[in-house]
Amino acid sequence: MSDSALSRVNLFDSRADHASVAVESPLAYSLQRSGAPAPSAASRVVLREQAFLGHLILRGGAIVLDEALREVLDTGLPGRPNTLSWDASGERSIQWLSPDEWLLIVPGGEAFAVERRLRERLADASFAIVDVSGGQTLLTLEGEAVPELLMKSVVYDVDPSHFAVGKGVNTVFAKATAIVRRSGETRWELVVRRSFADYCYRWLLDAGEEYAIGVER
Amino acid sequence: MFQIYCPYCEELREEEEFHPKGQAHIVRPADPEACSDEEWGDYLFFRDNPRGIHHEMWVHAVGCRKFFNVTRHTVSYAILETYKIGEQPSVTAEPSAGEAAASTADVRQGVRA
Amino acid sequence: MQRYSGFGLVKHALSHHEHWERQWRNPTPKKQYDVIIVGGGGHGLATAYYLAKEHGITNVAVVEKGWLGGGNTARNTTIVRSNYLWDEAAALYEHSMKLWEGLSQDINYNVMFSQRGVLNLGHTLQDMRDIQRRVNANRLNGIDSEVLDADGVQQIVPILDCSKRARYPVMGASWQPRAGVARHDAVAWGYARAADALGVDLLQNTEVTGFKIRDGQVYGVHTNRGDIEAKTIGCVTAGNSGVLAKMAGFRLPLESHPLQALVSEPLKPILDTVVMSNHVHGYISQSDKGDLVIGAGIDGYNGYGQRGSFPTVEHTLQAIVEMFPIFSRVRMNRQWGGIVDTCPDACPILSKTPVKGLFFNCGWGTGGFKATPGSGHVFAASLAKGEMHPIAAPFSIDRFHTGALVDEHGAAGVAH
Amino acid sequence: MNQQVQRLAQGGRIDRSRPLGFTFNGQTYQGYHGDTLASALLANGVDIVNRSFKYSRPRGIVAAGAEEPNAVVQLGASEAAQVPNVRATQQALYDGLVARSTNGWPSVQKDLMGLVGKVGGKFMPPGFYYKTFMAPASMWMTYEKYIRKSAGLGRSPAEADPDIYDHLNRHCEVLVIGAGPAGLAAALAAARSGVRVILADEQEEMGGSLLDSRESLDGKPAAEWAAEVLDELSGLANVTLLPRTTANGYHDHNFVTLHERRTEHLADSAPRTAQGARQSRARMHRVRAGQVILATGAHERPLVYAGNDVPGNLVAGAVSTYIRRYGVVPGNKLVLSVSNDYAYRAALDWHDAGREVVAIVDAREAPDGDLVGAARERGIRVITGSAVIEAKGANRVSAARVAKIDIDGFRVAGPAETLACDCVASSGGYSPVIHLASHTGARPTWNDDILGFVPTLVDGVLASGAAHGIYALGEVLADGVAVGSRAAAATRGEAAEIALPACQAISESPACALYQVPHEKPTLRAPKQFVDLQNDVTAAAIELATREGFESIEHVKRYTAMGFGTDQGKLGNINGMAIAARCLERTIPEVGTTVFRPNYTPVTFGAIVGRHCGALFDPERYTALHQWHVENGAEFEDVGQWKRPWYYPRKQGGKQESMHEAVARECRAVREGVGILDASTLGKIDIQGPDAREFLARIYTNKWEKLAVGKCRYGLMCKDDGMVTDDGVTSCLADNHFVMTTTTGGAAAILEWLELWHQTEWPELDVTFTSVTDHWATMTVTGPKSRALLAELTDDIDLDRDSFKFMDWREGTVAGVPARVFRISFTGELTFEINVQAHYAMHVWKALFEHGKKYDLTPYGTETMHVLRAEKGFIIVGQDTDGSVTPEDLGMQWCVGYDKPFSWIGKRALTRSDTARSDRKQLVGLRPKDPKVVLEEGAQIVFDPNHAIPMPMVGHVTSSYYSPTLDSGFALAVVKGGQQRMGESVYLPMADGSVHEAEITSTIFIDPKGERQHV
Repeated sequence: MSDSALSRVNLFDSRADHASVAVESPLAYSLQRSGAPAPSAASRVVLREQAFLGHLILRGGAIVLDEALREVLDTGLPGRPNTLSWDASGERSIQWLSPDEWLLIVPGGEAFAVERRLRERLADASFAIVDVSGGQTLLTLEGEAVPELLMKSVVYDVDPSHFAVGKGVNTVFAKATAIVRRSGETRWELVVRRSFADYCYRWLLDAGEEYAIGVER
Repeated sequence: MFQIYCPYCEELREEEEFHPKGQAHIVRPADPEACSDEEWGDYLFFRDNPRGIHHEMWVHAVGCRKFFNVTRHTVSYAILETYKIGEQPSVTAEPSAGEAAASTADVRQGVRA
Repeated sequence: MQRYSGFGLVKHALSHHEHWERQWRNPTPKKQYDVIIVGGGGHGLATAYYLAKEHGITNVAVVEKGWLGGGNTARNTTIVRSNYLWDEAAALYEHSMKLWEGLSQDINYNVMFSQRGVLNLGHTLQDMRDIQRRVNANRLNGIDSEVLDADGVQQIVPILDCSKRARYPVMGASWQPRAGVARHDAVAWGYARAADALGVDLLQNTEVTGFKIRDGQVYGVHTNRGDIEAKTIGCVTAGNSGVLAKMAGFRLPLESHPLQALVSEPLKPILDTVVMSNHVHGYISQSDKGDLVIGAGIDGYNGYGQRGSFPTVEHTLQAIVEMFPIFSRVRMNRQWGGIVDTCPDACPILSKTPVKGLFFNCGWGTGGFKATPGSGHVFAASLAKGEMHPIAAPFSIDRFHTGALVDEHGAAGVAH
Repeated sequence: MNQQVQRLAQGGRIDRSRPLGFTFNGQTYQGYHGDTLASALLANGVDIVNRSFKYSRPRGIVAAGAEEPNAVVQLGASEAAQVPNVRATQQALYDGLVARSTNGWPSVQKDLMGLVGKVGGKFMPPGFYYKTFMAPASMWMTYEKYIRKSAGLGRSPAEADPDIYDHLNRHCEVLVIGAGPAGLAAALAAARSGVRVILADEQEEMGGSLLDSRESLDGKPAAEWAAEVLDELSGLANVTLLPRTTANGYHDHNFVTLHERRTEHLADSAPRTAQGARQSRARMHRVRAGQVILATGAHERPLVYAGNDVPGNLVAGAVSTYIRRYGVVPGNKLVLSVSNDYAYRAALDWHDAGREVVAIVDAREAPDGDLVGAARERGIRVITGSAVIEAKGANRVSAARVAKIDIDGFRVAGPAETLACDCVASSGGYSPVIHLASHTGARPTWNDDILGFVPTLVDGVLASGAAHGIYALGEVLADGVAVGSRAAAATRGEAAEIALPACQAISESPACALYQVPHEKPTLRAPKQFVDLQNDVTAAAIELATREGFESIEHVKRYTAMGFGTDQGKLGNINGMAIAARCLERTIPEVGTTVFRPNYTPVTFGAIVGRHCGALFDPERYTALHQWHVENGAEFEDVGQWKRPWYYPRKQGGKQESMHEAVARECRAVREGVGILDASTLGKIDIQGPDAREFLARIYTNKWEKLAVGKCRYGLMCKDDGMVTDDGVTSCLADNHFVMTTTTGGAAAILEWLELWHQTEWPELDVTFTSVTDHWATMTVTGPKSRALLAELTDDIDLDRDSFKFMDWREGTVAGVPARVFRISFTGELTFEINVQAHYAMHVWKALFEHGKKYDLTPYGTETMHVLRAEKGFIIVGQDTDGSVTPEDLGMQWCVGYDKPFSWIGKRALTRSDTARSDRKQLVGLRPKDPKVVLEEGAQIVFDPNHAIPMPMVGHVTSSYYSPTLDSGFALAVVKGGQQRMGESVYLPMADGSVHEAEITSTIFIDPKGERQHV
């Protein structure tokens, strides 16, 4: 059963061995071209790229996916639209993107194993899993000026009194798009597409200048 | 600039996240080959264009990527309701000539209808 | 009609301007006319004028629900050009251009048609291919048009940023020297005054509420001021065409959208030509009063509110400042919106309808103002003869069934 | 050397310990911190601040706020920092401010154009330009040049802006616009309820009319109450206070744009922060509010009388503001002409400042309110039933002519008395500031009790205080609290207690309706009575317009230009409507009002643009290999938002190759050796689900049911009108799994297109679509030596031609990286498209070049790609098609599944009568008779080159290049009935008069049997 289900899709581990292959994150060019101001005591925003994580798009019905995730990752789907759930370690997150679409982010190197286990568990259910790890990157923003920096950049209401920890939305970011998530009291995350990453990075540096934005490398 | 309630995200979102997609409930004829040129042209190009209550389709393009329908007043721009594809509006104006014809012929079926 | 001239002006000044006559009468509607024009905008008034002047049909009423020239005539950015791609469109707009060139004298009203030239910029290789295609077509159609490279553009508009710094550097442009701008209100008033002088009744504050149709033939309209009869009726009601069609029992292949425009505060002369860019999406000219007149885009939704969404204005000004960085500190005075009836192929409808005797002239989208004289001229001929004028014929409603569209989209993304 | 002759020794809210130097028209002056430029000019006794636009008449300051029509100046010390058309009444003074009048030559004092205005003014009635300059027709452009020269106010800077601007997207439950008594009370009530409140006010200091009020609250000056409230508000976390911030536009669904002038009170260019960071000169707050409270106050209307534009004529309230707020008395001897009690304040303030009030001229017969009593107590002469009918003076008011008037009969009812004075202040009542409410398109309604329009409000908008026609301070405060509480309750705020401050009620006698003051002479003959000072519109002009048949108020406005200025008629519009109403014998509500549009006051383009300019105007999308392209000297082409390498000119001996040379070299490399293209920008969509195949069959024109796993197929996509909209290769990864490629520019639109059909028409199909464009990097290795090169980098993919065939794909590793490799070809050569996760693209690309050295692996760009594909007759959607081309027009019937069971998207339209014509424009090849000629792309094609203009055109060139392989130019073109005209000649008449001849050929120029890609 599960063998035949697996055979009907092309299950392909596109991750290389990072020890033997030169790897470039989506911000590699930007860091070289635009530089990375070092964080200082004056920095009210600090940016860091969490490169090379595993990003999987899950499609399908909430109930079956929830069950499978609980089994495979020991954490279920977030219960409400535009929210996230994390596993106990906080290293794996699942974000609602649409009624039949979620973004699962796992530590680098885990994506393929997770995909395989989910596929095995889901077998003949109606679902899809797509690895998009190479196509996006996660940036964390920390500091007291993050909400104001985000107000310069996105149309969504990011006032901390409105945007609770655990919320995440896909929205317009300047003239690109980004997923905005709040993972802690003063910690926010952006998921940006690779091809727009340089634009988003330059935008953040420019808009963050007045907050003495620093970039941790 | 509009603020639109996305029936899938279940919250009000800014117009910049959406794209308007024209009149709602335009159904592709089930058997195109049976359509006359005139019927096909009507399906492709002819639209209600009311000054008042209008049902239109939008997509939450930068959001959940779902299509849905909006009942909006085309003069006041007030949004009277939004509803999922496959659902019918609860706020309606008098049916237009085109709508009346379509409903008597009972050709409306499928989720877009 | 009191003739206008510089000499007359002096004479009136000496008598404290106490003897100026009304520019048009305020007549009581008659029961019956030979022709009724529904819509007292530029196109409707021009139609009435040419009916009277060229076809001797003077028993004509123009029925206007508000004030003359109060629709898109009063709300556009006044650009006049004829460098359209397709033969059918080029013929129509060039016909119009020729009429523009003698219009002030013809109607004895200075419409300030200023042939300061129009540049359509190209920013990509495909833009330049499209420009070359259009200019070549224009030339073989007898329309003045040429391709300029970036240096040529810079010579004409020194303040335009033609450097490589730009996100989408200017690669060249099409240039139509005979194109330009005109004073929009004056066009409506001039045609109104000239039509009135020939006997046309201009009925303002008269709203059509329905059509009188018998056996598929129209014979009049219901209005808020009573019924008025005529066996030939031309509807020229941009922004309302769909509503009127519905009254007559049919639908049109068009949607009404908001189109926004804005002006800066008045400035000393700095830009003496019209600059349009499809790619970065903005167009600009400077009025005789000194305002920078800037066109914004169409909003994607249907709307009769004469206003659109603010991001459209933002994107337009981004484009303007991208092209003209020196305007960053100039200030925007006012914005407004018109209602444009857009057809799927970005071309108008000049057509008979399923109702005999009822003609529609609509769907000009964003390109209506420049066509005013030509549209009125060929529509008048069509109404007078009962058959569409050859220039108007390709723009019939039928094309949406046969597939014979005149697709100006490629050439006229922002067709102003 | 303090020359501040009109400055009082004490009083006002200025700081006399902080003097500020500034220059106006080259003269140096001094003012104080807290001044506006206008108050500082008045303090220095500067009467003439500008020349008028049409008649070049001298003009002075008439108002103290946003309604000022005259004091419009050019600001800026350097060229780049120029700001045109700054309203001096709204410009805070700073040290070193440089300003100039916008009109006046050679100077604003001695203006030569003024003579022209004086003599020629008579010949410039409204619309004079419509009636003249018509003969000879050829002269209009010359006339126009001179007309244009005399137009305009300030000038644009000639240099780029040194400053930056930004946006903040804000959300709040309650937005309060205006921080006067109503706004403060409303904000306080809303804020205490706990909801998010934004309070915005356009002035330097919040408090509005409380700042110059004569009244007390709780026994203290009203300004102190304001300070206390502001103190509380600024301490609340849920409140944002935005001073110097104008609500310039109300947009749908309570979206309000606020324009914050962040540094304009400091310098003409934004100073850096203490930390050395740039800060924005202005900021646009894009606010989405639950409830909007308009507490925008009212504008005082001046009276319209002869000579009312001579410097020294002011609105009454401005006189009070200058005295009480800035310690400046704008003259020595005042005549005050009023229709209401409230304006008496000006005389009281003037008198209390120790200057002479010559008389108060009141149009009412028997005014008896408290303020009237206060004036009489001070011994001020009050002349009733009268008005100032004319102000005398050239560059400054020297006298006022006062007479009894008959308002209903619109006539002067008695002899005029001339009162010597240097200032005439007037008040014809108050107009609620309804602009923002009008931005919705809702027409305001006339209220006879307050003689003004009150706003018509849409859902979610409330008005409070003077903006709604409530003027008495105690009532305003109570209204503010009530409205603020209501707004908070509507947004789920908790009810809060607000104790209103004690406020003394003032009795007022009713105002009378007076707009234009009659003159002894009829309006057309009287000295000019100005309605719109900025646009030089007179009462006579309005009368003349109505006489000429312009009866709609919109017509009057447009014919006279009334209200079209940068003040948008804040002072003049109601007066103008009243005059039109009088001329047309209608009432003001019958005449109606024109519609106010955004902006309330003008907004810097830069602020609207924000950060979306320069390097951030539009995103530049890069592939994972972008850095390599930059480092290797690529020229780039913009394709959508992508930057794609266009060609890679080589430098040899300091000389750089031309594009032609580079492209020829790149083409040869591919045809003879091996080239490589970064094709990562192609759209890639992962499609999964049991119905994926069925979906493809419906959306593509061709067949998909038999495409086997491991195989690829080219597909064409149409809209339902039968016109080609996209194309690309889709590969079968597994039974239920495909990956689709789209054109670079079409990627996002096609994904949405697929979702549209799936979500709205065929939800029963079990299939999902996910963009993987950014996940995969695509490297096209092409040319006869491509297999040899690739073989060096992979050991787990069998590259043998018989096992890995053309239109197959395989997976394995390339340079140690997991890869999918596709044998598809857009060049006609043996090709391997290597797809790897984008993180490893650079690694693989560099490895290819390392191993490619011996094959002279040559990177090529889009230009070479175009030449190579055109030689093979492969189309580019959007270049060879334009939305009016069917698959049949392209001669691609081989790619159309006529007998597919489902009537796929586009099929039905192909049989429409016009679409089925046999003489449609069809894609063909063209070979120029002269092989050296490269036809112009976009060249038009004719059959008969000798035909007169207009020439019948039968098609055009869509793609045209020089082929190094053919050593000849060649082209793709669409030609009417072209597929039946093989071998015939067509002609291309060019702009330079030359005519090219070309032969219609097949679209395939090289390797017609397609053998090379199969090797």
